[in-house]
Amino acid sequence: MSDFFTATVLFSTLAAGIRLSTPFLFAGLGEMIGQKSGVLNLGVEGVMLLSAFFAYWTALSTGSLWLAVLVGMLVGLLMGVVYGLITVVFHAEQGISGIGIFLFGLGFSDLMFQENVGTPKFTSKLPSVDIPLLSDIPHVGVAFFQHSAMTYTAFVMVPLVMILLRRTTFGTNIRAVGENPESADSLGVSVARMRFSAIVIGNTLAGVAGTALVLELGIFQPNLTAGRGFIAIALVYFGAWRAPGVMAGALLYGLVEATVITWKALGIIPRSLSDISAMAPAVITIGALVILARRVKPPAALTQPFSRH
Amino acid sequence: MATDTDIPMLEMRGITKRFPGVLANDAVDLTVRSGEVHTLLGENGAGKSTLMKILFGLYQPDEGEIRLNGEAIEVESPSFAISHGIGMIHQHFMLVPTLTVAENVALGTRSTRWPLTDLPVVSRRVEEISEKFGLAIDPSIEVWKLAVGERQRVEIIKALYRDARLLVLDEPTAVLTPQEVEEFFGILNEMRSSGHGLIFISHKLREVVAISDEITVLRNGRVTGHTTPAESDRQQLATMMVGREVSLAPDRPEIEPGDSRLVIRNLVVESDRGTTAVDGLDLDVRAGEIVGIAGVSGNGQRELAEVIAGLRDARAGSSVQVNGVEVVGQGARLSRDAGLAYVPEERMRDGAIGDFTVSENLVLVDHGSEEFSRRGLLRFGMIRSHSQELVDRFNVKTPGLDTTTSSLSGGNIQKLILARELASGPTVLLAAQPTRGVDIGAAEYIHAQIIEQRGAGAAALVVSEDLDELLAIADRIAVMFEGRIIGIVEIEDATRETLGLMMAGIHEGSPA
Amino acid sequence: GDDSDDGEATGTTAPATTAPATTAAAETPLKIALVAPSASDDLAFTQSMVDAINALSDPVDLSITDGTFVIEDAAAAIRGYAEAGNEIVVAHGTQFGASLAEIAPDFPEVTFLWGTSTDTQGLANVFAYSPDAAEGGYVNGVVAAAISASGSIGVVGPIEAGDAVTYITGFNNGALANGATDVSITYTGSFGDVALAAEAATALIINGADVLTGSAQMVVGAVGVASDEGVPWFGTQANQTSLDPSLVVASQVYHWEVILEEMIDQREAGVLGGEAFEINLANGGLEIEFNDGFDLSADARAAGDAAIAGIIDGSIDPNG
Amino acid sequence: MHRLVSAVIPMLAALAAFACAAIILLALGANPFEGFRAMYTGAFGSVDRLSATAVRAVPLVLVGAGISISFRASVINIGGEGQIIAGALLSTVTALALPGLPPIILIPLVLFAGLVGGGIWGAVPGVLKAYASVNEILSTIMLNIVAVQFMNYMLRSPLIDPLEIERGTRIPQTERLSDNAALPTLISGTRFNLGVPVAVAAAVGAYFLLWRTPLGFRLRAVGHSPDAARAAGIPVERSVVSALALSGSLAGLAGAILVFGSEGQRMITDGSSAGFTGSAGFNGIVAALFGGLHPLWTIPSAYLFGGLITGANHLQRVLQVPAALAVTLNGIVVIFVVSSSKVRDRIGAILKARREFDHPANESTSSPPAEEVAAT
Ligand SMILES: Nc1ncnc2c1ncn2[C@@H]1O[C@H](COP(=O)(O)OP(=O)(O)OP(=O)(O)O)[C@@H](O)[C@H]1O
Ligand SMILES: Nc1ncnc2c1ncn2[C@@H]1O[C@H](COP(=O)(O)OP(=O)(O)OP(=O)(O)O)[C@@H](O)[C@H]1O
Ligand SMILES: [Mg+2]
Ligand SMILES: [Mg+2]
Repeated sequence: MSDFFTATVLFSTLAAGIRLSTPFLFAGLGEMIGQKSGVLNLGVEGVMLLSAFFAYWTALSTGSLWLAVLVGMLVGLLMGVVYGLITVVFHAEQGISGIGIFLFGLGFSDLMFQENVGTPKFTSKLPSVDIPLLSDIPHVGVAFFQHSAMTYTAFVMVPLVMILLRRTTFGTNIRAVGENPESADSLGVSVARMRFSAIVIGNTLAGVAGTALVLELGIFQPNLTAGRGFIAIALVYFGAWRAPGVMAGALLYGLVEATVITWKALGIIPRSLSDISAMAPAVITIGALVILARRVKPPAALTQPFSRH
Repeated sequence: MATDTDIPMLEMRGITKRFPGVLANDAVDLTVRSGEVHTLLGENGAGKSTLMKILFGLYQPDEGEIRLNGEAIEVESPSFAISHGIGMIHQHFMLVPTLTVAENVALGTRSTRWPLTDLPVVSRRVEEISEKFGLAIDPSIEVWKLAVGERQRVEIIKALYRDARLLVLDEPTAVLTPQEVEEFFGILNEMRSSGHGLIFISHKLREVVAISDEITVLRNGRVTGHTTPAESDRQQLATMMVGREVSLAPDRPEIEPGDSRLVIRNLVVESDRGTTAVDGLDLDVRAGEIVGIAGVSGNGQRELAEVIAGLRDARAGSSVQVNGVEVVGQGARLSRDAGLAYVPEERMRDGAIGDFTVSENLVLVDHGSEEFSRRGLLRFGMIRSHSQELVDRFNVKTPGLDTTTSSLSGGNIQKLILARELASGPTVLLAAQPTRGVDIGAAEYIHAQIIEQRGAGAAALVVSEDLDELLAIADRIAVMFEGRIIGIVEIEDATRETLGLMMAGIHEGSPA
Repeated sequence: GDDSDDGEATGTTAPATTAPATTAAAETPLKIALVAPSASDDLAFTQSMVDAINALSDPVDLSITDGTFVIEDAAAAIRGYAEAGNEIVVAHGTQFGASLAEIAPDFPEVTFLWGTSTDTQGLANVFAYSPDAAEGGYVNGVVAAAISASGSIGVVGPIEAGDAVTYITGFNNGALANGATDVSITYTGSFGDVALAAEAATALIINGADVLTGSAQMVVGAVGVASDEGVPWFGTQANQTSLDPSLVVASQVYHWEVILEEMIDQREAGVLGGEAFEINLANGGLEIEFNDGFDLSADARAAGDAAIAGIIDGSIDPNG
Repeated sequence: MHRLVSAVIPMLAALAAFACAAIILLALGANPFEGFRAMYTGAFGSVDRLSATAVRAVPLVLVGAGISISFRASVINIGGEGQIIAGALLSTVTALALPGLPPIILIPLVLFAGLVGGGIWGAVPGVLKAYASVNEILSTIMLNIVAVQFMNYMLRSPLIDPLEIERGTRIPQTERLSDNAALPTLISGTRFNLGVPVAVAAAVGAYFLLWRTPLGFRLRAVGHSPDAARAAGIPVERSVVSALALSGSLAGLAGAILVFGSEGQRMITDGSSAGFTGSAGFNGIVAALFGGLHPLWTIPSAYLFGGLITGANHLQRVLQVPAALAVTLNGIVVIFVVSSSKVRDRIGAILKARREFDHPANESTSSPPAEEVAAT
């Protein structure tokens, strides 16, 4: 009986961790693609918020989750175009413009919410898609095979991004412009076009991250993301610019968050330590990196605008 | 050779290019025919690279005209140049270190399996090219793992892969070993006979004489003369370049060496890849002598230099003493405080800070000394006058002391580093490839300076792949092979031939 | 009780212009300004005050600065409104008290209302106000225990401080007093992290909770999970029925207007502050609004009513 | 010509930003012109408003000056939020422990405590980067989270005002801190306090440090090329730690000033970092980058940014538009102005290059570009 109980808690914690990882994974992969091309985007949080709001608003007013997802992606894509114009065409400083996008997203999503929705209301949420047979396996089914389509997609993105970056000419070009834009340029690869595309893809994924978050919850609130966009950026460094690494980071952070919240609910973590334990995901992520002691360098041209004489 | 000899492959007419404070090219004319190796000769900063970058579309000329096979073109970008059969091997490699050889080669070309890459197909063509021109390389290896000579090959393959007919080679041999240069010239001959046009830049007159069909000399951005190897020998070429007599063999007064200042015992060092790079090396360098280290690159010279400079740790039991101070694994500060001056091999990376001004780089090592800082503040007056003195003394060509160092020509950056290192009056001088990429005039000066330090009682260890250089300045030459010194030759007994054999690991009576 | 009417949030007035800071004549509307940390339609703390001011019997001219989570900005707004000639400035956030202590003495003609707080910091022109949130918490707890089959009840809080603690303490006492065996209280560590609140609720439900409550803005995440799992929910600070008309059992609602009227009367009588007010079940400032859409058993409802009566007559101490 | 271009482009960008703002204001049913006037009045309209803006700019100046130091050393410090909190906490503890010291001692002491607290919180990612290869972007973001939770814990538990427990209100704030530690107001009737000159002095100090001292020289050397710096004998690891510690200490000083220059004279949390810092840890990055990572330029840059914040808040109050508009406008202005500044720089640089060629700025020693020709 108590064994059963423990297993239930364990696997449901796993499930919660995977749910919490989903936005990190989308946003982290997106940020990674941008960084691979040499562009740092500190605006992820803002893009996530904008997409989350517009996806939510769409779901609220049309009732269609499909449309909501589409709108969320489009908003991300649009912000990618804006960010691409700012950084690639106008050569703006990437650090500031990212923070500008963050502030704009934070404020504008809040503004739109207050003007158009006001009092929070629920929309329908992303339904759980149970994988036939697998979802029936005791415990394991709950943990791994009863998630929303968004969650599965996030994890499927990992090999897809790997293929994109490693096996396609597009991905090779992205890596080249992030590493040595002069060289890519000298071979006729358009640095601007590559970076622009990487930014658009990256921001679209950030948009999907916001969409996944809001549709998993079924409700929007100002600053719904609560810093997740920034954590996603950190996880790119954790993952050493590799898709599986970013996934490992997202899972680690999500699982620790899930474990802490579950242990609080179970009373394993005393209430007096509630805020101290909330540090755990951050501390453990740093600790894991210390232990891994990886010496991976960022893409050599990261944050460096490129222009010819 | 080629058929259309009356229409040159390339004509550049009246090319002018200005940079802030510098007229890099001043109405330059250049004509290159197919099947010819055309050498551009000139001092550091003469404008050779600039002219070539204009040809390749990396810079736009302020004035002038370019004709390719008789047709006027405007080279607006490198891709335009590539699509018109122009290839360029840059002075500083244009490779993406994190990509494989095949990926580097294929970059920017159409893939047969678009959107996927077609690396097997690329690799096959790379192998074909390798075979045809004798450029052995593994296409699947990542470029950062390659030695310099191999990277050079990748650059050539890149150009050939794109069917370049006119190939610019900007100081391709600067980083090659003598053996590699031989092979490389084989490749060039192959290309020449298949009708390619080749523009070759080098500061090594021996090579220029050996390979060129035509020679154009640039000075201060202008063409100052044309010649051929048949008409001019090395000495004459040197004079044309520099505008004065240059002595190719420096004066080296006899000196009786003193005590050992640099003592290396049982040195064992690992390379970055974890292999044993230096394998039980012993060496003494005495006051008043210059010891040359010869060897094919990759035989542990780099690691040896880095350990002495305090930039790399050695295995336990190793000992390196600078003026009696044990420096292994203690960091660069200690080595320097013990009296070492260090001229690193990769000058752009380790020797100077590109974004710093000339005068900042000149006090990079000593900025904290009493002379240049007092009560926690830098003394700009002292720093400026010191810098001005060095710039004058070492003839560093710069628009000013506040000029950003990266905009100086390669040779002038090297002079700047030497100026800084030699000015401190070191007791032990460690110089790796001190004249790589430096023009004859500057090399002459640098050699004279090193010899002067020797005269002042310094112990000098000069690592170089240029045997001519070592033969000119060293008292003894130690040859490194597979991490050991396989033999030390007194200068009187040293010839290119014996050294060459030793560098290949062959040594009479050598137990190896 | 009043329902939340969304959309009608801000912009109820023309720009504040300078006006004499003396007491208003009877027919000109009373100039009131409100500075609050969250949005005025947050279905929680801030909305309760906006609704209350709009429910006043006298005509009012209300200016609002909401969403000022930066304390220094709020301080600037409070000062700005005082300068702009408002007669009453409501500093609707405990965290603003420290700033108020500096500002209020500079504007002796203006009445400042500060909540939630139980004292006026000795300032003559400050009225303090607070809810005895433990009372409603206690009633909610009693009813929650009555409808819980497992006896296990879950609570989702933000950080263990302020109003949330008061409500949750009362809730805990009420639930335990009415036979609950286990009240699990989880503080997520954040006022804003909706996703964490959702996961906290999930964990509580898996741990056996079959009734949930919670306090602060991020609880909508928990309500969402409760809603999915069919677990009844108890709200506080505002009527949360609209979030799930079938599962919200009851909400403790703040009717500040009860004490606001009193404060305005005092001001008109020349007393500009100096007293602390409390809304509670007895003075009608706190009200438990039951949701008719939830099929609440008569027994449970009776237990709730008994608790209300007990608290009002003093026989029950919700904090005890 | 080039002066004209560099003046026109930012103006166009500002116009575009205003146009965007105007559209949003119109959509909210407000008169844009009144809005802009309100913003101006709110930021710079009177001595009082100018002072309020200066006070608001203080943390931006300090964080910005610190960011200039760390970014110059090539260390990306996104941990300003956490460092502000750490400085504030340590200075608060100091004031709680030694409330009786006279102001002349206590004020410098709490400010110093702020420096130390922020410095420690900055040194941690520095050490992690230098000795454990943990990227500082990751660690500073994570340490912000840790700092917020630590602040919440400290203020709701060990440091909480005992009265809050007694009354049962449990507001997470300290007791009122010693008045001896309060930063004196320098212009009576305004908020202009000692924090403003302290911040300006700190920025000037940061400038001196970077460009006039050997330490700054080393930091910049490491920032441009760690390899060359190392080969020159500069201790790279220690420099990285110094850069982050210095950067953090300036942020920590901002934290102390936020506490002891506040109206409330206590430290209080609303559970988030922004509630205490006003996001200065992020906005300071904008101020610094906008000031070209030059500590002195950070001062006007922070002041303008501070004006944007006070102005937008005033706008909200006067026109009764939602507060979120203020944040939105900040974002829009940052985006437009930053885009334009680079365009201006580039055009400016091109024009300058031409001019400099015509009149070389500083000629020197060696051969001027075009000299005598020695033909062969
Ligand atoms: N991007 C640039 N910006 C400013 N000045 C430059 C730039 N590139 C080259 N120069 C200047 O133009 C002149 C010619 O430089 P260039 O690189 O063409 O010389 P070079 O003949 O190739 O010399 P080296 O033999 O040292 O390679 C030098 O004075 C150099 O400082
Ligand atoms: N010229 C230098 N080049 C490189 N590193 C130096 C130099 N001088 C000092 N250092 C290193 O910097 C660190 C601090 O040096 P030092 O104690 O001289 O600094 P300081 O006296 O506090 O400041 P300042 O150098 O400004 O006088 C030491 O670890 C030292 O190794
Ligand atoms: Mg060159
Ligand atoms: Mg010193």
